[in-house]
Amino acid sequence: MADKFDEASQKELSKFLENEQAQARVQSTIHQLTSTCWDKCITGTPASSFSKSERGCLENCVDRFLDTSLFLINKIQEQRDASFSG
Amino acid sequence: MADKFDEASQKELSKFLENEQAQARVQSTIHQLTSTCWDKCITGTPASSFSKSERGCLENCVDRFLDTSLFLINKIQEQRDASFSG
Amino acid sequence: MADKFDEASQKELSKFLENEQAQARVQSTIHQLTSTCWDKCITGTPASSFSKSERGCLENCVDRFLDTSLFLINKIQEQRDASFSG
Amino acid sequence: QIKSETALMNAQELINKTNEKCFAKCVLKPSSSLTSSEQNCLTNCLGRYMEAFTIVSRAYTTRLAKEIRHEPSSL
Amino acid sequence: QIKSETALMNAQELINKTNEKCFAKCVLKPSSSLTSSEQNCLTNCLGRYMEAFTIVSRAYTTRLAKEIRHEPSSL
Amino acid sequence: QIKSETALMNAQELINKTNEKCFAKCVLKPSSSLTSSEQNCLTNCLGRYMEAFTIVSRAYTTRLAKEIRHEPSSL
Repeated sequence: MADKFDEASQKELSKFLENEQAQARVQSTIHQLTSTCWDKCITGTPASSFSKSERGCLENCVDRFLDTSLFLINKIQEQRDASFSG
Repeated sequence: MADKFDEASQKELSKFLENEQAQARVQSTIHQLTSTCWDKCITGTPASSFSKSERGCLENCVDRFLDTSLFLINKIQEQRDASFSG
Repeated sequence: MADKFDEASQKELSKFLENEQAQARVQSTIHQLTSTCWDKCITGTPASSFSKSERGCLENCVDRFLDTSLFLINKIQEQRDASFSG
Repeated sequence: QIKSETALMNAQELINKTNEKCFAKCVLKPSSSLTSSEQNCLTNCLGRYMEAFTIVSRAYTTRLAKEIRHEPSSL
Repeated sequence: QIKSETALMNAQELINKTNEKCFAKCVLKPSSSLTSSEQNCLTNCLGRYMEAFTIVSRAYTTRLAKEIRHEPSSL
Repeated sequence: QIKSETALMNAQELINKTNEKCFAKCVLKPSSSLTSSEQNCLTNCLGRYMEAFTIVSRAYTTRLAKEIRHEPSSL
């Protein structure tokens, strides 16, 4: 199929697909985070609105999850650097 | 490989593969539902047969899961229709 | 792409890829087992070292998981054999 | 029309997740039909899961933008 | 022989799931070997998981057939 | 450089799993920043998860070697 396109169209297509893939990755992360944060923050039966503590927990959950990720990666690098120089 | 087949064989093959895919999708849903309903209905240690309440729970679980799916989809459509006409 | 290689290179490549796939399968099983055994054996807050019981549980977990697998497969075969001969 | 495929998969995944989470929370003991209290719970749960998805999306894209501005390769 | 691949994957998946669920239920504290009470539990669990799979398969295909008869596109 | 892709995916998967497990264990109620006790817990958890991965790897490869020696097709 691809050889029916000229070069410009091919480039456009591959850029389009890259964007789509990047978007799909972001969407997939958001679904994952929503699931994780829902399980952590919403422990009771769902009501007609979030309690203050549920909402606060949800709002902080994403940032603390990403903080955890950065914290762990930094620790791993520190330990690797220490073991190379030690 | 495909171009070694004549047209009739190709059609047969693609029909066969479609059937296989449909079957694989159904099988995958059944595995998923068995896992979900097992976790929901079988909370104790497995015995030599199901208790009456375990069996009843399992028998209802699939239909209620699919009812939930239809209920949620209907709600989403109602809300979408209301927001278009409102 | 493949037709740019001569036969020997193709064989080498396919052997390399097979090895990679086997390794990836082993790695994936190890990740899966680590997750399962972590959830089963580490129930408290992580400390600066494992307790004796946590370590023992982890060390036994893999072998008992694989024993379970063999036990279930044997049972299934026994039942199948019994139903063919019965 | 290729575009809509990512959007469609996104909507489908959101419905699947909502289904899974709300069935877990609202239908504790499946009986011979969905009771009215289960249906109330499902209606609330649908609203809350969508809200949670919105809160998480906003938080994640805000953070992503911040990280890209400061350290392009860290996330 | 292509046919058998779907069937084989299905059997494999059923064994994997049984393994996962029954290990979770029956081997609570892995020790130096499978105890006889763990083995009893596993034998029961295998039977029950297979039975659950049969119950769910029947319920799902019955429902699927009903939905297809009434409203082709709803499930 | 093809080789490193499997290794890289392996390292990435290990980090993702550690992240998931340690966030679940150490950040019980996400607040406006990671507290110092959450950070201590995360440091311990990282060490323990890596140790668990090593214990499991060793046990699995030992068993695999044993099974291959005795009955080539059983696992």
